[in-house]
Parts: sequence; structure tokens; C-alpha cells
Amino acid sequence: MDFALSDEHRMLQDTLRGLLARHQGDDLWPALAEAGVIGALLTEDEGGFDGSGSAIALTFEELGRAGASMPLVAAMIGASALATAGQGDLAAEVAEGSARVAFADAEPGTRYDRGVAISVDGDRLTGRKTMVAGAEDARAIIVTTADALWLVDAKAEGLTLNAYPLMEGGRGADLTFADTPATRLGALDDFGAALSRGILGHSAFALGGIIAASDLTLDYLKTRKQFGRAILEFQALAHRIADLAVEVEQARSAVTNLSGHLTAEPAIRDRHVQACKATVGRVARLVAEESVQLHGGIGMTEEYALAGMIRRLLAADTAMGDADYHLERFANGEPAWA
Amino acid sequence: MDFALSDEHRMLQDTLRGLLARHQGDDLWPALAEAGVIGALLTEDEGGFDGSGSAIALTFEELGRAGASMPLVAAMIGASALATAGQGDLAAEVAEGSARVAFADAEPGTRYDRGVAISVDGDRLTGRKTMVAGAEDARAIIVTTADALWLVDAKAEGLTLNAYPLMEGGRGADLTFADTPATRLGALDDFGAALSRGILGHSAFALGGIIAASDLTLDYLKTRKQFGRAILEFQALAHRIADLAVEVEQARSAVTNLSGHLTAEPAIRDRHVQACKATVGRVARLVAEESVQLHGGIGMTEEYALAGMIRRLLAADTAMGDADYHLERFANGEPAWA
Amino acid sequence: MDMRFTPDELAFAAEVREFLASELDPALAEKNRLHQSLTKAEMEGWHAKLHAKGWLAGNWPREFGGAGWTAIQRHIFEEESAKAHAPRIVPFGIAMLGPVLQKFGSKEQQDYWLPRILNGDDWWCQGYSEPGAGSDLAGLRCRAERQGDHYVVNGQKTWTTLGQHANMIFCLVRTSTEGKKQEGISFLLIDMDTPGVTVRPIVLLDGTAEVNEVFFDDVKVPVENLVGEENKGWTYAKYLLTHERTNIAGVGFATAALDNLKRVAKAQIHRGKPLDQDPLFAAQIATTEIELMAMSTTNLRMLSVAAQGQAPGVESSMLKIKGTQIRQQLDALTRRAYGGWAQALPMETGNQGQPLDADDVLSATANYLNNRKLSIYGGSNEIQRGIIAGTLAKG
Amino acid sequence: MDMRFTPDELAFAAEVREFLASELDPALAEKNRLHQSLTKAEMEGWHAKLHAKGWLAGNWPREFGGAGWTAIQRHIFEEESAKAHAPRIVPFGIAMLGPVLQKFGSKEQQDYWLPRILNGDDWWCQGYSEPGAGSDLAGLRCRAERQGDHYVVNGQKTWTTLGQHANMIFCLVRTSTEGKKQEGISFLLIDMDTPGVTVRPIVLLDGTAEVNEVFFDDVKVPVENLVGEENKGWTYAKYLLTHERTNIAGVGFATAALDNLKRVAKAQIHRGKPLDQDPLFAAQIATTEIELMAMSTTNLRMLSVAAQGQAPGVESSMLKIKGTQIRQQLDALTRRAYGGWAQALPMETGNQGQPLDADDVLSATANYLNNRKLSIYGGSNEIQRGIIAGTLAKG
Repeated sequence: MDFALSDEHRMLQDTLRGLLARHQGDDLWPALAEAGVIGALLTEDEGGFDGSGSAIALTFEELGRAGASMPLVAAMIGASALATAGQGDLAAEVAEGSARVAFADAEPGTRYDRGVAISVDGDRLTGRKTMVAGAEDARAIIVTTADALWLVDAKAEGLTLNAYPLMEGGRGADLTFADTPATRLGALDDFGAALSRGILGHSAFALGGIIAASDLTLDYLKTRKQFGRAILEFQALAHRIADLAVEVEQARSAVTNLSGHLTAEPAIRDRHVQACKATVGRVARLVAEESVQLHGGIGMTEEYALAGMIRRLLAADTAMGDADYHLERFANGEPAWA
Repeated sequence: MDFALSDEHRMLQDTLRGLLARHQGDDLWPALAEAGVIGALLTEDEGGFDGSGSAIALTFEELGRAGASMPLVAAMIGASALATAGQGDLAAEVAEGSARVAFADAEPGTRYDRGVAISVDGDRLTGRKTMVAGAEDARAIIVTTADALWLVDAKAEGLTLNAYPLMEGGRGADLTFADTPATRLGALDDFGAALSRGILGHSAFALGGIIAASDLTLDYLKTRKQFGRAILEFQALAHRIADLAVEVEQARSAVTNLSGHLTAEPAIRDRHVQACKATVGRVARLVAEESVQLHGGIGMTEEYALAGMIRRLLAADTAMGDADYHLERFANGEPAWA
Repeated sequence: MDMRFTPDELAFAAEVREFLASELDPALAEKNRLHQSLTKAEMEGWHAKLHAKGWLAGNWPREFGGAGWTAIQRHIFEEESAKAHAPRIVPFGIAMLGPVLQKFGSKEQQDYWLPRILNGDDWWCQGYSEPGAGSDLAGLRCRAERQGDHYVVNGQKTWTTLGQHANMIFCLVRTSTEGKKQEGISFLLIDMDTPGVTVRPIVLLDGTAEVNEVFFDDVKVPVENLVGEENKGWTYAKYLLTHERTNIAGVGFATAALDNLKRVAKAQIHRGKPLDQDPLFAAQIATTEIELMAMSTTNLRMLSVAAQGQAPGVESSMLKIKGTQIRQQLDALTRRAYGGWAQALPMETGNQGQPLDADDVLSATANYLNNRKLSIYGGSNEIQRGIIAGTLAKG
Repeated sequence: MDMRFTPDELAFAAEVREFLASELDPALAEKNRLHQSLTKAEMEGWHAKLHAKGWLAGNWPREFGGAGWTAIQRHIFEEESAKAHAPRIVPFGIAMLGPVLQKFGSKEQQDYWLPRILNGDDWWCQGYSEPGAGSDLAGLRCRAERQGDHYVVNGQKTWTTLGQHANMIFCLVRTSTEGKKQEGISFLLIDMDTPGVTVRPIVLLDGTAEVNEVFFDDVKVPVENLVGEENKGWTYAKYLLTHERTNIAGVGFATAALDNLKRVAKAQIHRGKPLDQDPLFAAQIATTEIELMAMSTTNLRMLSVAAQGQAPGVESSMLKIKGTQIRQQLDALTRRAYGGWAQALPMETGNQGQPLDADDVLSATANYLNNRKLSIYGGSNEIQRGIIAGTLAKG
């Protein structure tokens, strides 16, 4: 048993930290692509060179720590799904960064059901998807329906896009489909591997944010003085930050578990998918709420770094099924993708 | 709106406090009967003289504070049910204390279902009931089955009794029925009033215990010294006792709500039955666990007064459906008795 | 014991509902239901309607132009207003400054300022907190130096809610650094149009800008604007904190939030059925509803004690804690009911687009974030726990 | 990163399972599964079987007759033993005193006492806590006065687990009242057959009597029974607390408890179906199982660090907290799974009757009550939070 990073992954981590210190916003994506970070998220079959749980987990944890908001999870799911479905050319372009794809999963009017707001007629889609991150920049959209995965060209007829800022910091869009032509990539459960990696991506991103927010809160408790002393010296607050520290370790272990079981047989992998998202989602919300409370008023202001962290933590819980959603499926012994 | 006790009820409270200071164990029942306390729990139709929610709540709260363990709830349910079913003579004997009845509700092998371990064939019962408080002293037993209430003579043929100590301090028994003759009193939901008063009794008893345990814990925190000061001065513990105090008020209000809605129309009464038992059960367990933890080791010893309180709190949550049971029915919008 | 309202109280509740039905503009109620920021004119308009009815200052005695309501009547008014999504009465003049002036102000101050509050001539805001003095309010540093017939004020206040609309601010200022820190504080009324006053908005994490920083740079304040005695301001501030807390539990707001949550859970689809049929989600709603049922009665118990003239004690701290827990839980459930749909936030600035048909969703997210403040301001829940424990230690 | 056990570790796990299958008496395992108190002979018998295999002292180096296992091997042994419901190795001699003697004892002490622990010649118990010194362990008062070649011990110890079986006790005693309270403590080995030693059982709220008070009244202890130096005992006690905590997380016990809970929930009927199909109860089981999955990996992460020779730091406090929370939650759910059936308690004393066919139910209730101790003893969870916060404050 060895939980340490391999030499390659330590190098990847160093690269990421360097890039994230130098690049932000729109600049970041090309820089990551150029440095091969997208490739590190994908296997050779998918146009990349790694694709291991460990590479995915460390990459998204670093992005989460830095608060980099960008639909890299969509690129990873997209390239993997495209490769699985025999669309290797587009996958390769995504892997090298010359094309972007978006992942349209959430729907209005439902928590996490698929196929409520969108319907299929032959090879055409009609209805709406919402909160599609990075849709404005995508060449193609990977779309979920009740039981299948579809590929839709961004310029397809009958597809309209309405964009807006997302809570996590980037931009997303509502996509309205009106008898829009689409290519069926396959049944949803053929893509369990790709989708599970999406869960790992969101979870590790949340883990990075959890660590960043709890570190920031600890720093604040050490520095902020009230009643003549640092507020970390107030035992009630000290015990709460200690409890948070315990939960942060739980989140880290949950990510480690999924990362280590990403290629296990589907039944085992799915239990870890659900356990990971349930744990990380729960801890993300807890850390978000406790961080604001322990800060007091300053923690609610947009100027202070915590605000963005809070929103990213909530968004990461919400993406692809929140803690309650995955807990319910785990409790029922259901598969993650069906 | 007036939440104060009436003069009559203040007198009842004084009487009870006096009796409970002087009498314990086997002596207590005759003393209570003689002082008219059983009658105060029942309406005139039932052979008593009050039977209001307020009288029931204050009586059982006092019993709970004093830690008096005795199946007075069974007497109240029993007399009320008997009167409703036209068995006024036995009801009157119960009301005046010359006869006792037990209430057989729980069954082995199930959380709170009825009719799992016991079945009906004509006017005969076969199967088992468990944890029947006061069965050894009862002249007759009120028995629940899947959808009805039955009266069984304590000397009926085919009825065997196996007695043992209950967690709450008194004694209970397993009752085994083998083609035992029984009198059907009516359908379960005909006795909603009687059964709801049972919930109020158990809840108010728990409230008394909640208050006693949290008072004892507060006293301990004030007196016990560690690291050179009273442990109540440790802020982390002070905040936890403050949180307990908030929950104690929630439990009191839940009891007040049921007490004030005991004679409301069944749909409204049942919501308060469920809300009351769910709240009091949750707070009872919380106070039990926190009291032990805040005490430390001494709180786990049989010699110390807390031990009995803890067991009574757990028992009160468990009786006639615990917090989870009633929460689930409240959430489903189901009636309390069906 | 009798849990019923009296016939008079029931009649009053009916009158309030009737008033709300006829006077409250549905568009304004809808805006309020969605927790969208109201304009200054909208708030002033609602105040004017209440003032015309004589209901603007329910907590004031009749001699000062108030309605002279009992604690129960105020509770009924607040609960009915919240359920109807009426705008909340801006509290700074009516609920906060008014009672202080009535108790500690001079006759001249009462005669001049109180009618202006009722008429809407002044919009007041509150200058208590400072960047270095949050929970430790008495640690404030903003200082006022007496120079002839003026005080000269220098320093900063923060968390000044709706200060962008205000022309007047009542401030706690330091007039002495001798003795205990509570002893050198004075209560000063400051015209915000005086040279040297600067207001800067603070954007919160939900994108709204309803609170502000207020800076004072050699601001001259006439000595007649001192309330009560110099260095006794802490007494007046504490009076406010302990006596004007009838609505601290927020039962009306919680009831409205619960209704809204149930409506959302009935509409949102989960596993092919309405979300309110999901056992886990239904249990979470039920848990919170049951908490609210109990807390609501704790609130009434306390009001009924207050109605008999006894000052509320530690109960108001308990209601603050439980009340905010319930409201925050309701807000959290409402946001989560929307699931994957709740990943955007409305932005008050800029025209950057907005999701389709999602006003309610955006409102749920913003409201969840915004109401994290409930357990922080007005004495954080940690401060309230300290107050409760302190009382228990003495008792 | 590689989460798999090595082939050697897998082979070792198989060997442990094989040993348990052949050597563990099923009746003893069943008694243990039901958390019934084992007799002294039963515990000694199990120790003897382990000693014959060379596995009694997994944590001791081979030079002292131990198995010299790695942290991972010890974890495997503990987890497999717990899952098979094997008796827990009584920790006082093997896990606690042994390492202290090995590190701080004299050659003579090591040669004399260590083999006796392995052979079962001595049954050790622990004399740390006192009535006035619980969480504040260093505040202990039981004093030892040097008189010639003896110490004379007076005072009281409490919470002495299984002290009723013991013939020896290792004690922290006060040998000086000068300087800081930690500085006047010594570590003494006391023969319990010495005149002046009295053992009194403490009955706990679950009716068991596994802990004791031990009184010392002018008890003479030879000076050669002092371990290490006089007044340095605190150092040795702390060594124990920080270094012998491989099983602090209790993963094996939690796994066994989870298996048992699932078995109970499959058998108990709720609303006409097995309880494990109830969405609310299933969600509570799942929540705890998910917590255990994560905690188990936290434990392995820590072991893998320990295996590389780094001393565990604040992680053992974290594992203590989360480990006890999980076990107490599992115990609570198991009791509650029985619902109305769980209203009796087994009584160890007296023949007052017992419900029919209810061994598992009684065990669930008693175990829930008994395991409230998990978050109190060995440094309460509040003490652990203080340790974590203290480390965070420095970091």
C-alpha cells in the first residue's frame, strides 16, 4: 500500500502549481492544454497519456485550491465518451486543446432526473438543458437524455443558446433544442467510466476548495482579534475548527477511494462514486457554512476571497448529483449510471 | 392566550410534588390513586374528573422529573379505551385505583408494526407481545393487533407471562397467547383519543426526565473542576449546554402543542401527536447522550443519578413509536392511529 | 392553559389580512417573495400606506403617534405581513431609534425627530459595528471629540444596512477612553449630508449590495444631536438589544419560507415523481416543519410572558438561535430542491444574461447565501450561546 | 499511489483468517458477538492460543518475544480478529506496559516482567485516572512516599478496567508536589496482593461491572518497582498515549458492528417489509457506511505513514473522534432497529428474568449504553479536539 504520489505525478503537480500561479481566466485553458494537462486526464486510447485516478484527482484538487473555474471536467468526460463511442478524431482534438466540448446534463424542473425536459424522436432532440458550463466556447455538446448520450454540433439547426454567469465563476447556458439533429453515442451505462471520472473531477475540485476555505478560515481565526485575543483562543471556535479538520480528512479519503477504484468492476466503482460524491458534497456544504459563520460578516463580502470559494463549493456539490442524490442511490444499492 | 397553569392544576402539581417526595416504588401507586391523581388523568365519562391535556402533561412531567417508573400511562390509555368501548365498570375501578390494567403494544421481530407476532382467529388471540409494563400486577390486558384493540383477562386460558426488569426501572413481561379468549373493544382508530393521550403521557414523562438530566448536568458542570476551574467555564462545554437548553425549550413547546390540541379534530391532533413524539424523542436521546458525554466517566456509573435518567429517556423515546417512526408518518401525511 | 387567541386578537388578525389584501400591490409582493431588492420608493410607499392606517409604528405608544399594540398584536401583524410577502418595515427609525428617543431623548428631540420618522422625512440607518468591533461591539473606536458646540467625528462604521438610502445615521461613538470600554461610548445622531461623510457599498456573496461602509472624516455634529448623557450610550444600545426583539424568532418569515419550500418540492421532479413524495426529502421538510411548530409555540410562550409585563430574558437568545437555524435550514432545502438547476446567481450589476424561466431558482440560491447572515448579525449565535451559558451559570 | 495490499500482506491476512477459523471456539465468538462479559479463563485461554502461535504481542519487537509486525500487519490482524468476533487482546500488559518497559525499564525489569506478560503469569491493570483527575490526568494526587527501600502509596485510582482479574497494576503516582504538576509524577508497578490494596467494582449504566476503583492504604512497594526515573513518569505515560494507538480508529470493530446492523435490519419488520428497505433507515445505515469507508482509508493512510517510520501526529486524534462517532452511531442504529422490542436490559446480577429469544436485543441495548464510554475514555473527544486545535494553531 502506498498513498504517495509517483514521480510523474509530482511533476504534474509542480507544473500545475506553476501554471496556476501565472495564468488565470481565459489564458488558463490554452496554457493547460499546451502543458499537456488535458492529456494527463485521458488514457492513450482517448488521445491522452495517463487518465489514472491519481492524475485526475491531483489535477482537479490543484484547480480547486486555486479556484480556477473552467469546464475541464466536461472536456474529460467528453473526450473519454467520444473515444469510447468511436469518435476518436474529435477526442484527440479535445485532448490536445484545439477543440472544446461541453457537457449538457442538468435540466430545468427536476433535481437530477434526465429526460424530464428533453425528449428524443429518432435522431432528433427537442427540449431544454440548463447550466451547461462552457457552452459558448464549445464546438460540440455531449447531451444526456433519459438513457443515452448524444453528440450535438454547436451549430446544429434548431439549437439556441442563452448564456449567463454561473455561481462557480465561469459562464454557462441554457440550450434549447427544437427538433435538433444529434448523433447517438450509446446507452448511458456504456459510459460509466467517463461519467465516473467526471464525479472524481468534481469531487477533487471540491476537495481543493474545501482545503482552501478551511485554511483561509484557520488563518483568519489566528489573526482576527476580539475581546483582546485571537478568536482561535475561544474554545468553542477552536473545537469547531477541529471538527472541520476531521471532516476534511474524510473528504480526502473519499476522493482517494474513488481515485483508487476508478477502474474496478462497475458495481464496486459505483459504490465509490456514490460514497465519494456524498461525502465530499456533505463536507463541502459544511465547510462553506462553517467558514462563513466562523469568519462572521467579513466572510459574506464579495471582496474577500471566501465568497468565491463558497460558491464553488456549493456548485461542486450540485454538479452531477448532490450528496443526497448519491446517498439515496447508495442506500438503495442502485448503479450510479442508469 | 394563556400558558399559565390554572389554580386547580397548580394544586394538582403541589399534591404530586408532595407525594413524590414521600413515596417511591410500590407505595406510590396507591398514594397517587388515593390522592385522585389517576382520576385527574380521566374525564368524567371515563370515571375521572379532568382528563385535560394540561392535567396529563403536568402529571407526567412531575413523574418524569422524579424518575418515578410505573405504568400509569397504561392505566390512562386503558381506562379511556374501556370507557369508550362501553366497559365503564372496569374503567371506574382503574380510575379509583382498585384495579390495574396493562397495555400490550410492542411485538418481537418488528420496530413498531402491529400484528406481526400476534394473530386473530375469531375471538381468540395467538402469538406474542413483549415489553408489557406492569403485566404482573394487572387484572386485565389491553392488547393491540393489526387493526383492533382487545381486552384479555389476566387469568385467561392460554395466556402465559414471562416477567423481567425493564430498562426504565419497573418490570415488564412477554405475554404469550395460545388461542386465548379475548374481547374485541373496537377498531384501532376508534381509540385515537385514548392512544394520543398515551403519547402525551410518555412525552411529558420524557420532558420531566429531560429537564432533570439537563439540570443535573448543569449542576455538575458548575461544581466539577478540571485544570483548576469549573468545567462550565470551558467555552466549548458552555456552548453545548446552551444548545441543550434551546432544545429543552423545543421539547417543552412540543408537549404544550399536543396538550393544547388533544381534543382537536383527529387530523390536526395526529400532526401534533407525531410532531410531539418526534421532537421529544429526538431531544430525549440528545440530552441522554450529551449528559453522559459532558459528565464524563461518572455519568456512566450506576451509582450516580444520571444512569436511571438516561435509561428512562431512551425508554420514553422507544415507547409507542420512536422519533423516527412518528417523523416518517408526519412526512407521509399519514394518520397516527391506523 | 389556553392556546387560543382571544376574539379581539382574532378580529385584529382578520383586519390585518383585509388591509394586506386591499393595500398590498401584488407585483410588489411577488418581488418581495423572490427576495429581489426593493427600490427606495417602493419601501417608502409601503411605509406611507401603513402610516395612513396608523400601523407604521406598532411598537410605539399612542402618545408618540404609534399604534400601541400588545406584543401579541405585533406578532400577529408581523406574521400576517410575512405570509402575504409584504415588505418588511425598515427597522432603523421605527423599531430601533424611536424607542431609544422615547426613553432617553429630550423633549425637543422627541418632538422633532419622531414625527419625521413616521412621515418618512428621514431615512435612518444604524452605525454600530466597525471593522475591528464585530461581536466585541464595545471595542468600537470611531471617536467624537467635543469642540465648542459641536462634536467632531472621525472613524468608520460598517454593515450599515440600506445606508445608501439614508440621510441620517444614529451612531455609537467613543467619547472617552478612560475606564471600562463600555463606559466611554455616546449615542449620536448624524446628518449624512454633512461634509466628511462617505458611503461605500459592500457587495455580498450573493451579489447584492444592501450593506455599506460609512466613513467619517472630521464630521461636525451639533451637540444637541447627542442622545441622553455623554458616555452613557452603551446603556441605550443595550436597551435596544434587549427590548425590541419581538420578531427575533422570525416565525412569519419561516412560515412563508416553509410554504414556498413545499410549493417547490411539489413542482420539482425527482425520480419521476414530485420531490415532496421522496421519503428522504419529505423527511427533511417534516423535520424542519416540526421544529418550526415547536419554536412557534416557544415564541408565543415568551410573548405571553412579555404581555404580562415581564421583560424577556434568556429566551430571546434561544429564539434567535433556533429561529435562524430553522430559517437557514429552510433556505438550504429550497436551494437543494432545485438540484442541478441551481447553479447560477442573479447579478445586480451588468447585463450578463440570466437563465430562462428561473426567477424562483435564482431567488432560492441568492436567498440561501444572503441568509447566512441571520446567524451572524444582531449578535451572532455564538454570542447568544455565551449569553445563555452565562445566565445558566448564575441561575 | 497504490491502494492494494502487497502479496505478502494478503498472504498474512489469509493466514490470520485460517488461524481464526481453526482456533477460535464458535461458542466464544458468539458470546463475544453478543458483547457478553467473558470469564477470566476465556480471555486467558485465547491469550494462550495466540502466544503458542507467537502472535500475542504483535506490537513487540522479536527480541522481546513479540511478533515484530509492521503497522499494516497489526491492522490486518486486528481487523480480521474483530470481524471473526475473536476476543480482544487485553491491552494492559501487551499494548501498554510492555512498550513502556521495553523503552524505559531496566534490564532486570524487562527480563522479569515481559515473559510473565506473554506467559499469562501476571494480569495487569492500569492505574491512571482518579476521581479528581479525569481529563486533567496530570492533576492526579495518589501519592508515593519514599521510605527506605520502599515507597508507601496512599490514594485512589478509578476506571480500572478488568481490575477484578488483575494481580498487578501499573500506576502513575505523585512523588513530588514541586514545580509543574506534570513534573512530580512517577511510574510504579504494584502487586495487588500487598496489604492495603482494595478493589471495589463500579457498576455501569448498562449493568456490567468491568471497571473498578482501587484504593491504596499505606501500601508498601519495593523501590525496584519504579520504572525509569522518579518524577519522570509523565514522559512514559505520554509515550504510551502517542505511540500505541494503531487500533484507535477501531475499523475492525466498526466493520463487525455494521455487518451486525445490516443483519438486524434485514430481519426486523417495518411497515410490513424488512427494515433495510425503509428509505429513511437505509439512508442512515448508508450514511454511516460511507463514513466508515472514508475513515478506514484515513486509517490506512496514517498506517502507511507510520510504516515509513514517521510518528503519527494529530491524525490519531482525528481517528479517535471519527472512529468513536461511527461506532456510537452504529450502536445507536442497531438498538433503534429493534424499536419497541428494545426496552429491557440484561442484568448481570440477580435472577430477575429475561425476555424470550432476545439475546441479540439485550446485547444491542447494553452495547449502545456501554459504548458511550468510547468518546470519554483514553482522552475524551473534547480533549482530542483541543489537541487538534492546538496543533492547527501552531501549524
